[in-house]
Amino acid sequence: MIRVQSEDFDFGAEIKALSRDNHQIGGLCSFVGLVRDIHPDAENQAMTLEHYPGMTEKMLEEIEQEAQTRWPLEASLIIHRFGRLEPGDQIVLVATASRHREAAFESCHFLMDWLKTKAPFWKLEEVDGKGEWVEARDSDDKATRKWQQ
Amino acid sequence: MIRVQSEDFDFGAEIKALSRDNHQIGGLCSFVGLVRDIHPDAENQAMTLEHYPGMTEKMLEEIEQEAQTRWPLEASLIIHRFGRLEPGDQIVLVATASRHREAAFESCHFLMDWLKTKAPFWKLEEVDGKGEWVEARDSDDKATRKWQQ
Amino acid sequence: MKLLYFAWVKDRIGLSEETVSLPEQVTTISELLDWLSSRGENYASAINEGKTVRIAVNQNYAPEDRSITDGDEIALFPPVTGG
Amino acid sequence: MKLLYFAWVKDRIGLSEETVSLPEQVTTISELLDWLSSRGENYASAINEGKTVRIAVNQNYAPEDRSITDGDEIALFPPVTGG
Repeated sequence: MIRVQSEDFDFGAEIKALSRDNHQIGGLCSFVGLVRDIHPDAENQAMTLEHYPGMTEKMLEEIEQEAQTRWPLEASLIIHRFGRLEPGDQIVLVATASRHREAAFESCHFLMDWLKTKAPFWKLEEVDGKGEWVEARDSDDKATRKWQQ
Repeated sequence: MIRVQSEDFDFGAEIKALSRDNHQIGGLCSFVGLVRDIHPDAENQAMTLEHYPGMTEKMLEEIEQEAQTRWPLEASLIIHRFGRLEPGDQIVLVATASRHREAAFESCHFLMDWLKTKAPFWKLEEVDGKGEWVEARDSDDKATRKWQQ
Repeated sequence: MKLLYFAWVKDRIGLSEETVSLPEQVTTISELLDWLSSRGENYASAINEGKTVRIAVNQNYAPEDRSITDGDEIALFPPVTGG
Repeated sequence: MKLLYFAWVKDRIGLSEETVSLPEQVTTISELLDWLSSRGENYASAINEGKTVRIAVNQNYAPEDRSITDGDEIALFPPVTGG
């Protein structure tokens, strides 16, 4: 399941709903990305996530589908927020559940790595009123490529 | 932080407490191990976890310390239950938080792999009144060794 | 043809979207980029910046030699930075 | 010396713990295992089962050549299966 939304999400409730009543699940791995306080001296800082409505959902669904093809998953969930966020806010949740722990760990890691380089989101950092687009990192491309070998 | 307990834990609340007020955290990875329904035809099945009080806490602390030495972690948590559990019940929670996602993913995976072969717990499977000790798996030893290379 | 711009591509061009009629000789993404660049300094700076602009055709990533037609939705944007 | 047994080692020996006085010639874990095995079929079957029994001395894993003394807490148990 994928969701793209501006509202916050309840991590604990989402995870509980994901595994509820499925007693085939032996391991559930999850990852939450949070907005970091990278300018502790700034009076105001925020992160605005722009996205491409339509394509975002399409890409997240493709990524999730790819994970389900590669690993035997009992359940999976991607939630990605857009809009204005502040330090400490949740940005993204990825969770995968499988019979065994290796599949859960690997597929969750895979989903985050792929999402980072394929899902059309862009971060605008605002510090004391000045906005700057975050640059893509080479390390993210490398992280994606390791799943293609 | 480590905890060994017979009581259940509230996954969402534990994770929230782990990251609360630390705005240096950019990624939080967590894993929950659950009791699987491996005998769907059985009328009764349960899993009883025996452990070695004292040594368990000592090993979990050593494992957590090792993860903190290897990765720059902002927070970490291991909760492991003992006693009688039923399908769907939570057995173990491992969570790590770091500035960056790679450290969070790797350290969480490491903690689970090491815990599996070092923490003195033993699972007794009970199916319709008959109990059998679960055998250690070679794949768990292999999973631990990959972190020693 | 519907054109969409995101992040700093949008900021430089000064538009988030527009609808254009393609000249007859523009049949691939590569030709579209050249044609757009010729429309003004704002387009040229957005498109030629270090060759990093990414293209999606009908919401799928597409290479520069991909053929396009007037009915397509084309998006231009920087490398993504979500997650 | 305090001896602790867990899981199927405990089931086979029929005890979860006991306190023993070490004979003088028993100074290593390896010698302890031999001595315990000689105490009865229950010990022998628990200890010699495929050589898989693990040993902890004072709550740390220890190899069989490790020296031991009367004040130690020694635990015998199968490979662990938690998590």
